[in-house]
This record gives sequence, C-alpha cells and structure tokens, in this order.
Amino acid sequence: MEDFMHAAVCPAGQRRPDPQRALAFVSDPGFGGICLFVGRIRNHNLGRSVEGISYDIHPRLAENLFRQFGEEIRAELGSSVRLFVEHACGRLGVDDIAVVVAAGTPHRDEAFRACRALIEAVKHRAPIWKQEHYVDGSSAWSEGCSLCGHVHSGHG
Amino acid sequence: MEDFMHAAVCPAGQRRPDPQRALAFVSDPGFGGICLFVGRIRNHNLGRSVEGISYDIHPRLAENLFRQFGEEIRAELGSSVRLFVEHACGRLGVDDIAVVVAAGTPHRDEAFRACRALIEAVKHRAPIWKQEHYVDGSSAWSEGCSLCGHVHSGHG
Amino acid sequence: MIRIQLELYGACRDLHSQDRVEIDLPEGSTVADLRERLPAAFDRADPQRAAELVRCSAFATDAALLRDADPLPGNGSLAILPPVSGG
Amino acid sequence: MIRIQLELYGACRDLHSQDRVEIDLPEGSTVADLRERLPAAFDRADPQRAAELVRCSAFATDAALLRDADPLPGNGSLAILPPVSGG
Repeated sequence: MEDFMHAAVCPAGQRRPDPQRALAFVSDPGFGGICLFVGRIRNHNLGRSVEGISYDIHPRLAENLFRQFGEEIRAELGSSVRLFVEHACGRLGVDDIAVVVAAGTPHRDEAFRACRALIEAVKHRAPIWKQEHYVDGSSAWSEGCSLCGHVHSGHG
Repeated sequence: MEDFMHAAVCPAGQRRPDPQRALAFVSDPGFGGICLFVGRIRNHNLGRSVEGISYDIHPRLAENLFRQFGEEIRAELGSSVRLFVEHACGRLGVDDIAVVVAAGTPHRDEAFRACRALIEAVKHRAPIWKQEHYVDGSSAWSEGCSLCGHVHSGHG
Repeated sequence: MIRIQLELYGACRDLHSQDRVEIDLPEGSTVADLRERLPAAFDRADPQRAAELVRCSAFATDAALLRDADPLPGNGSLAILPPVSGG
Repeated sequence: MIRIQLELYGACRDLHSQDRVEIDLPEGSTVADLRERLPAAFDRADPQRAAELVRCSAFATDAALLRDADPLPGNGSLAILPPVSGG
C-alpha cells in the first residue's frame, strides 16, 4: 500500500519545498479537495526589516514527528486523506519558501481542516528553530513555543 | 496601483485554472502566508460513479461577483491581501481541475480565512451550475443553493 | 412595452428549446412581474416544474443580482439563475 | 555511569562552544536528573540564562519527546529542544 504521507526536511542549496510536488502527491481520483499552505520569508517581522532567516532543525526527530502529526490528523478526520509536508533547513532569503504543507481529501472542509492542523503542528510542536537576520546586521532566535507540555506517552 | 485580485472563467479547451499562476499572483515580499485550494473532479458523488462534469457559467456576472466577493473579504480582513480565483467552464473529466482559489496575506491565519471565504462564496453565491455525467450514460444537474436570499442592495 | 431577453442557465436550460426566452412586458414592470409571467413562456417543461424552478431562481444583469422590487433593466437584457452549484 | 551525548539546537547552541555537550550520569538516571545537572555543563552562558533556557526546554531521542520521569536512553544519545519556532 502506498504511503499516505510525505514528510521531509529540505537542506538549503540541495532541495526546496515544492508546491507542485505537494499538489501531485496529495492528489487522488477519489479526492475533490486539495488545500495547500506555503510559508515564505517576509521582508519584515515585528517592525524590523528582515533580510533572511536561518532554520535549525533536528531532522530525524522532525521527520518522525511530522509523521506522528499526520497519523493524529488522519485518525481525527476519520476519512481518507493524503498529507504532504516539507520544511526548509539552513539559510533562506526574503521570498524563499520555508514550508509547504498540503492535504487532499474527498471534500473541501476536510482538506482545509487537515492542512490547517498540519501547519499548526509544524509551527508549534516540531523541533524547528528560526533565527532572524535583520538588515542592520544583527540576528536573533525567535521566541518560541515550549515543548514541555507536548510530551505524549508511549513513545519514550 | 496593481490590482489585488485576479478573477477569471476558463473555457475548457482554451485555458485551465492553474495553481502555479495562482501562487505567483498572490505572492508579495511582505506576505508570509499563502493558502491555496484546488477543486478537482472526483470519480464518484453520492454513491454514483462519475465520468465527467459540465460547468455552465454566466461568465460576465461571475467575474463581477468574484470581484465583489474579493472586496468583501478584503474589507472583512482589514489587512493587505491578494486574491486569485479561476473556475473552469464546459466539459471536464475525472482529475481535471474545476477551480483554483488562493490568498496571500502577511500571516497564515488570514490566508486560511480569506481562501476559505472565497471558495465558499464561489460555491454558494456564484452563477455556476454543475451537470454530472455518470458512467451509466445518464446526466443530472446538481442540487444547488438558491440565490434568492443573496441579493445585495446598491448593485441593481 | 419592453422586450425582455432572458438568458437561461443550468437546469433552466431544460425548460426551453432555446438558450434564451423573449417576453414583452409593460413599461415600468419589475422583476416580480417577470417572475410571474415567466413560467408560461417556456415551451418544453410542464407548468408545475417550470413554476417550481422559477420560484427558487434569482434574476441578474451582467453586473449584479436583482431584487423582486427592482425595475427591469432598460436594455431588456437579463438572466435567470437557478440554484447554483459551483466549485 | 552512562555517558550522555546531548545535541544542542536553536538558542541552546549559544550556551556552549560546541554543538553537543557530554555529561556522565549514574546508571538509572532520568531525564529530570539530566535537566538538573545540565546548566552547569555549558561553557558559554551565565548560569542564570542557562538555567532559564533548560527549564523551558524538552528532551528527545530521534524518535520522540521524553518525559522527565523517563529513563535516559541506553545509547546515551539525545537532544535538548528549546522553545520551537518553525514554519
């Protein structure tokens, strides 16, 4: 049986998160709805001019957790679904794609819900850290979400 | 000033709704989030095997209403946004793309909300009619949403 | 009199042999007047089916939907929109 | 004794001169024991900053997050995860 989910970390300079690959992966003749989210590097954040972002990722854990998020979403939806997530790692510039998430399902409401749930999990629960590089030459790690409250049983 | 919205009806055989064109149109260096929805022809509906769908569209009114939906969404969001909608017209087969909707905004929550609001308006308020063609050779117009309750003042 | 050219869409296409209906109505007629006269103008459907479909349909110019109280457009050109099913 | 090889990520990288910390802990130690010992093992940050960051960080193997009560993995290999900011 073909895998319902694709999850990958893309090292900068080697491979980019790709919306077209996402749409192709989550498509199925039984699916009427595909929802895709693309996260890109903005030229500003919290009032400061940004010229780039470095993403630090624990790649093995990230891919395992992406897959765990996918299993949770599939169980929650209770319908057939195909999921895709790719997150860039390393130094990116303005306009570069940081993350692509997509969900294909029979109907559109499920596609929106699955895509939203997956990007929220990637944002709040995946081992990914963002260091912003400002136009003035300084850099700072972004404030983040503590994972202390997210430890699930049965995986230790 | 460049237009914030692209809205078009795509006659089958001439032009297809295109996700890549949508992503390019709604992108902006100030935008961090893009949400895209793709509606495709499924191989079944309500338990019947479908081999194609014909879309009948009032093209001039559709493009005017798409634009009205966009103005409503922009006013509702109260943030900068770029919107894209293309809907196929005529006979399509299974897997063909019927509709592409996309929204680009500074943050992801707005992108999801704008994209969802636009596809819901296209589904429920646009002058588009779907005739399903079944594998057994028969055809039927889909049950739909009456527009009688959707008449707005000031546009007659 | 004003000559109405009514474009048919969706299931309304099955009510008539052509893709538009022509009806003459008195000057000053409204959308409601057109709605009342319309079912008898179709040449293909039984009157009850036509009446049902017309009752749940909207009317529109190329620019916008019309209300029942609106006057018919001066150029006589409009469309009947049965319940929609896009996407 | 068990030798812990702790990979550093995100802001925790700024606490130390290398990208991992080695600590020896008694057999049977838990994640909570590691959390307590860890701040003193960093060589670059002031102790208060290190303690604050360790307090709100999680620990994980390559497969999953760990709870404070979990035993340290037999191969000694794990990572400290400060608050995350993906996407």
